[in-house]
Amino acid sequence: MSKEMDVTVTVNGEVFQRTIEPRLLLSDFIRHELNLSGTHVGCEQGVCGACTILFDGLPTRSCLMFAVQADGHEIRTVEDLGTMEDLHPLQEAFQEAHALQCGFCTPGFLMSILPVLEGTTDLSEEDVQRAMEGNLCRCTGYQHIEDAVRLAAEKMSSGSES
Amino acid sequence: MAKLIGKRITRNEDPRLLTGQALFVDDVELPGMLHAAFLRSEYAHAKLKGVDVSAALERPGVIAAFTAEDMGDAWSPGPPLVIPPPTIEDVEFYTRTQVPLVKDKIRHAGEPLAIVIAESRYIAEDALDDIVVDLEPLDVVADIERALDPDSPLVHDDLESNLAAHLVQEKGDYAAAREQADKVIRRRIVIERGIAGAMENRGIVASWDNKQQQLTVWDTTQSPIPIRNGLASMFGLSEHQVRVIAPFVGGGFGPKIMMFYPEEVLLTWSTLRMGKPIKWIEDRRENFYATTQERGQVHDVELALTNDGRILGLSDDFLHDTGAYDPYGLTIPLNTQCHALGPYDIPSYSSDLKVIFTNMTLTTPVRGAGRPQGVFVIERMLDIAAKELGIDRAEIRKRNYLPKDVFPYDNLIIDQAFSSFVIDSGDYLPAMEKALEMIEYEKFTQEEQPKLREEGRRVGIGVVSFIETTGVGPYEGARVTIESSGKVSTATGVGTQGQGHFTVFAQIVAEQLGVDVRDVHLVTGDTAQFHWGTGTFASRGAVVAANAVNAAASIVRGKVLELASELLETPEEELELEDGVVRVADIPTKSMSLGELAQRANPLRGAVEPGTEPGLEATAYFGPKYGATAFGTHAMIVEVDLETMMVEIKRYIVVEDCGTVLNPLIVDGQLHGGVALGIGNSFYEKLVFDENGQLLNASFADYLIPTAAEIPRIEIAHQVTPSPLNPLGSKGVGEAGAIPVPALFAQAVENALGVDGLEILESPLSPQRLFELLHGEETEA
Amino acid sequence: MKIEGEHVFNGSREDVWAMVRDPEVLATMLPGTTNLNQLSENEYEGAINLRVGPISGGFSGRIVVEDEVPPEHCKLVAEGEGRPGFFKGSGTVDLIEVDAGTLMKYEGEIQIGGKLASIGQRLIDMTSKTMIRQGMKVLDAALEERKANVMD
Amino acid sequence: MKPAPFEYVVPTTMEEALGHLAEHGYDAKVLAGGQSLIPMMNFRLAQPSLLVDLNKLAELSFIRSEEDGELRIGAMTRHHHVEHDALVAEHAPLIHEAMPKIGTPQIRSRGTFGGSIAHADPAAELTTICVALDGRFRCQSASGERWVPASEFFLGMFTSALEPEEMLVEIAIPPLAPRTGWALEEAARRAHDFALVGVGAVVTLDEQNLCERARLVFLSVGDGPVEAGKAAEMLIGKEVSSELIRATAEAVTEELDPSADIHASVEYRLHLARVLAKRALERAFARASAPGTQAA
Repeated sequence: MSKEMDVTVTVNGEVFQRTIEPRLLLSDFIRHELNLSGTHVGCEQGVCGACTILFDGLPTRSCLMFAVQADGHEIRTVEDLGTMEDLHPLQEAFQEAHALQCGFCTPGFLMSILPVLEGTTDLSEEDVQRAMEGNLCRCTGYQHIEDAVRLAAEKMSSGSES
Repeated sequence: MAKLIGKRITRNEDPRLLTGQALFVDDVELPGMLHAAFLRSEYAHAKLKGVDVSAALERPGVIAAFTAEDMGDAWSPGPPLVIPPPTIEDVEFYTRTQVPLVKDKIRHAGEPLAIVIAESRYIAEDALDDIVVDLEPLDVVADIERALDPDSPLVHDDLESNLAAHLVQEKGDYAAAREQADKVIRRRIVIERGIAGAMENRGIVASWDNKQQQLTVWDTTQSPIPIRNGLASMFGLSEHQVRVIAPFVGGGFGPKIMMFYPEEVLLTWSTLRMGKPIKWIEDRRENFYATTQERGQVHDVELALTNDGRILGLSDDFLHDTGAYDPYGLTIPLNTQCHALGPYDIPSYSSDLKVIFTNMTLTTPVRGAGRPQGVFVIERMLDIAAKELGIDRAEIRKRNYLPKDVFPYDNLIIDQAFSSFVIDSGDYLPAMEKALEMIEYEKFTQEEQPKLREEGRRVGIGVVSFIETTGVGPYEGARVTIESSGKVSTATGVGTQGQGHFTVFAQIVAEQLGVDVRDVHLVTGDTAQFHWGTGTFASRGAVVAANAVNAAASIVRGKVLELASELLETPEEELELEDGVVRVADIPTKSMSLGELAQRANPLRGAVEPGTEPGLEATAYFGPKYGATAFGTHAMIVEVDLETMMVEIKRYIVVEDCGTVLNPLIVDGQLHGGVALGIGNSFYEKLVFDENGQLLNASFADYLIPTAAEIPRIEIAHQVTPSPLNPLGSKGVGEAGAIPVPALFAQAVENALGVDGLEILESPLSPQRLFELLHGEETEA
Repeated sequence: MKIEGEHVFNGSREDVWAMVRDPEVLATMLPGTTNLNQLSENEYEGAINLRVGPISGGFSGRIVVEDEVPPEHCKLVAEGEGRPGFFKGSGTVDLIEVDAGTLMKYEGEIQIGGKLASIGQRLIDMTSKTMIRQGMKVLDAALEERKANVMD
Repeated sequence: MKPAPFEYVVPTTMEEALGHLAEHGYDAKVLAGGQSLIPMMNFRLAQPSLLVDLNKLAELSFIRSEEDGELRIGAMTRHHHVEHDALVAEHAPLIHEAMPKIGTPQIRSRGTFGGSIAHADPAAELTTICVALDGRFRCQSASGERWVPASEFFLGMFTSALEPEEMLVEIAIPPLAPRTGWALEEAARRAHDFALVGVGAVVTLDEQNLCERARLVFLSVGDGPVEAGKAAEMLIGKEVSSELIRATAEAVTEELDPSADIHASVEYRLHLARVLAKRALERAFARASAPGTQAA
């Protein structure tokens, strides 16, 4: 076993300190060290997108980073969005458009789409596709997810105007 | 009654899933939990001479490592078949079931040879590299067409051949039909293997609590109650000592129902032996060779017709690849046999099925479960017949549909449930007409296609019909309870993998009891909550379990009305249930809430009178006489880039008839997902095995699950022909989307290519295959 | 996987043959080869730590030289296994005298199994191309050295 | 699928980083974006004993242009930044056009420009484009530095001219000549899969509208970027016509040496190479002859 290292990471606004092996994947760190199990793991080779988080604001595969690399950085996970009682507009849109079935891939989709919508809510058809291109879903056939992205764009643009 | 059934109601389960608060198996964390990893064979066929785990045990952090030898008497093949073979006469069936750890002979790549249990998964995987395996590779059975050759190696040495089963089904006199026919068309059709590809891999946490003498197993199974029953009997425990929980499961699609996966046995055996909770989470590479797969058939088909395109008979002799073992009996190929008949009036049928053992991963149902193959066979043959007889593709189908007045229609062969394959209801012609109208078939074929072709663009259209047997028995049950808060809890045993049970079942209960859908709380997949049932498969949740829920809710409704009538001193007919209260229809102020009634039904003082039960609760079961058969027509327009061989789907139409639609939002979602998987099966997803039984694309980088960019918008229309077999009139829809797509895609692409003599008789296609079909076979990849 | 190709050596057929049949040269042809032992006149066993970019893995295996017709033809049969997978294959090598020196024609087939085969398909063929090209470079250099030594 | 153990260092100065490489050579592996390396480590196909993480070397992340218009990109500049950088769009429009084709947005968030080049994957777009654009790479070691032209950098599958103790630190892309057109054409199974075949074309017209310069560089048809120089030569000094483009495209296969894999046979790849070469040349020449095509 290699030498353990200290890391300090800000996750969803909270500072966490842990001592870990360098080989610990960021996805495992988030799920099993920080118990933020909303981030899911589907392939551990960077294809399926279920483990997508925001790393310094950009959607990133947490299975393709080591947790030690997060030292001093900021992470946002699905737990940073709304609560069950008070969903984020993007989550609301997912529910209203029936954009999830088993829900396993969903946190990855949310965290991939969120920064796009936070950048602009004026999305072309191509932008909608682009926002989803790094995520696999086996249940929905994607159509309702596309609908949800458009619906969320509407919600978030009217929300920002008010 | 407030009408909730049939409404587009958003889902109860979504807030938990959307906020990361839903429990999946890998989210289970227990104090002192250990982690397992499996050493799996890389060879597909080998004599196993020894497995030495001693070095692994030396590694710091490794707690245990076990081989088949270590299991002693607990090692046995089996246990019993998931689905036994049919009990009819003249079926040959050789039962060979999977083993927990290989003892003497490896029969497919991915079979587990040893389990390592360590403080972390990382260390457990390190230790796999320490294990020394002594084996002698054997020649491999990887081609079902050569597996029955006399000189083929044997998957099971104690059998005379690699034949796992043989069954001939006949209806009418095919030989006579062939004699009479104006036209007999004969083709060979090949359908390759694919995976289910649920986003969540399998996973198990097993925990034996010695003080409570209680075993708890969290399992990604689609079938928790049979797993509970099986584990209890296997390990000599009372069923009450075993609790199996299938929490939120990240997609099932078939392979998550198996009795048993080796890992389910091993994790349980290990926790019983060690007294520590143990977690195993399958990784994606394991999922590619240790989780079951499907499709994999070769058909020699003959269709006998009159000159005006009427089918006189169908003959289909086919081979079905079951992989190294056959625990799932004949479910898949029986579905294929039935669905090859389609919605058509086929007076004579002969089907000779041979199931073949190979040195490849087991096949068990994957969304569609043999049906896509049957549909591919009949639909492709009809396309060829149409071409050869000069009849329009849609027209030849219309000429052969069973008329709407023949139902129930007995096809005179057995189905997957071993009962006669009877179609309960159907009305096929309007579904076809609707699909043609939506896709503008006339306009496309008469105007657009010729015009685009002149411009050099290869566009094509396809239209196929299909049936889908759904909602098979034996039964499911449900318990509905009004709690003293006025909220309603509902428990079933089926397990859920995204089908929206939390919402659809709640709609049924809410409609019966006049409560808000959000106030119905469903518990599913926990054997501590409901004791009886089979599982979620064969598109049966919305049929079998839903009707059980409906039956239980209806009894509770009766109880509510009876008690309220007494307390409100009003006849039952004058009462209505709405907004969580029972009130007198004419005097809305005279009412009682359901919560109050629930409390009154379960008094702390006062005895339960003889013949009565406390509480507002009922348990009911539903078992259909036979399965309900859904149907529909799909249509598609594609464009093929003749230079690159890439195919774009321009339009996709679904006309679906699944009887009563319980929740259109959810049904549409099921159809979208099914079609997407079907598109994968048609053009992107193919498991490539080499002649040594090695899977050559065991990762998401090489096995191509479609992304949003590959899936078109899907336009859906519903037609409703209720099933007479259940009070809700529902039919299943979980697999419908996937079933007709490969046949449809092949037809549309063939039409787009428009090359004389070029027939597509295989699935899936690929750009490479299209290139070969157009430029000659010698260029095979 | 099929392997097929040719290479022209700047040297006589006898020199090329002697070089190809020299275990020490063979060992340098595949960097990472360790413990190459000659078991009999025509049989070798050894271990190799293959390295292709970030990918590395230890294999141990055997090579048997068959149908030897010095200095023009031989057949090589090889098999081995390691953590990344296992391989089995055979191929022929022909040396033909040409104006520029000696033409080596090689063709063979290798079957690869295990992890490398199941997740690294994309890499295998192209990697073999790179390895063969690098190997030929090594042989070219070895041949030059051999010629220089002979002249000394 | 968990990586094997390794030692990990995260230098904060170049000197420190190069010191690690000098000391450990082959046993050390540089960790840039990790988007190719970490999957291989998760599969345990790669098991480096030491990872030298470059992600804290801020000086390796930059995009700037020299006075002569040459574009300079730091090796640790993330794809995401290159994709959205105005300077890149202006000075190296071919790179700008290629960026969205590299992996997925999540991969581009983390993957780096230099990492992609140093990895030398024959299916990568950037390696091919750098050859087509006559790029140069600055390679640094503890003992010094050197510039290697892109055309000499790629030696095979995952194999480059970088020595074990060397590190790629900077990429230079020369400015485009006036009347230069470019195109990248790919055929891939799914939108963002590795291309079955791809080709980058860069062409320049002279004042008489004759082709002055033409580069055609392919990906996925050999064990590195493959240039069809002889075919491109057919265009030089000629007036470009669709017949000439077709003839050139037909000729490219002479210079290619593709492999077969489960997705495409050799024949299909050669066929695609011809098709894509034609499309790329058509687009590139259309751009070169469009009024106002003046490279910066």
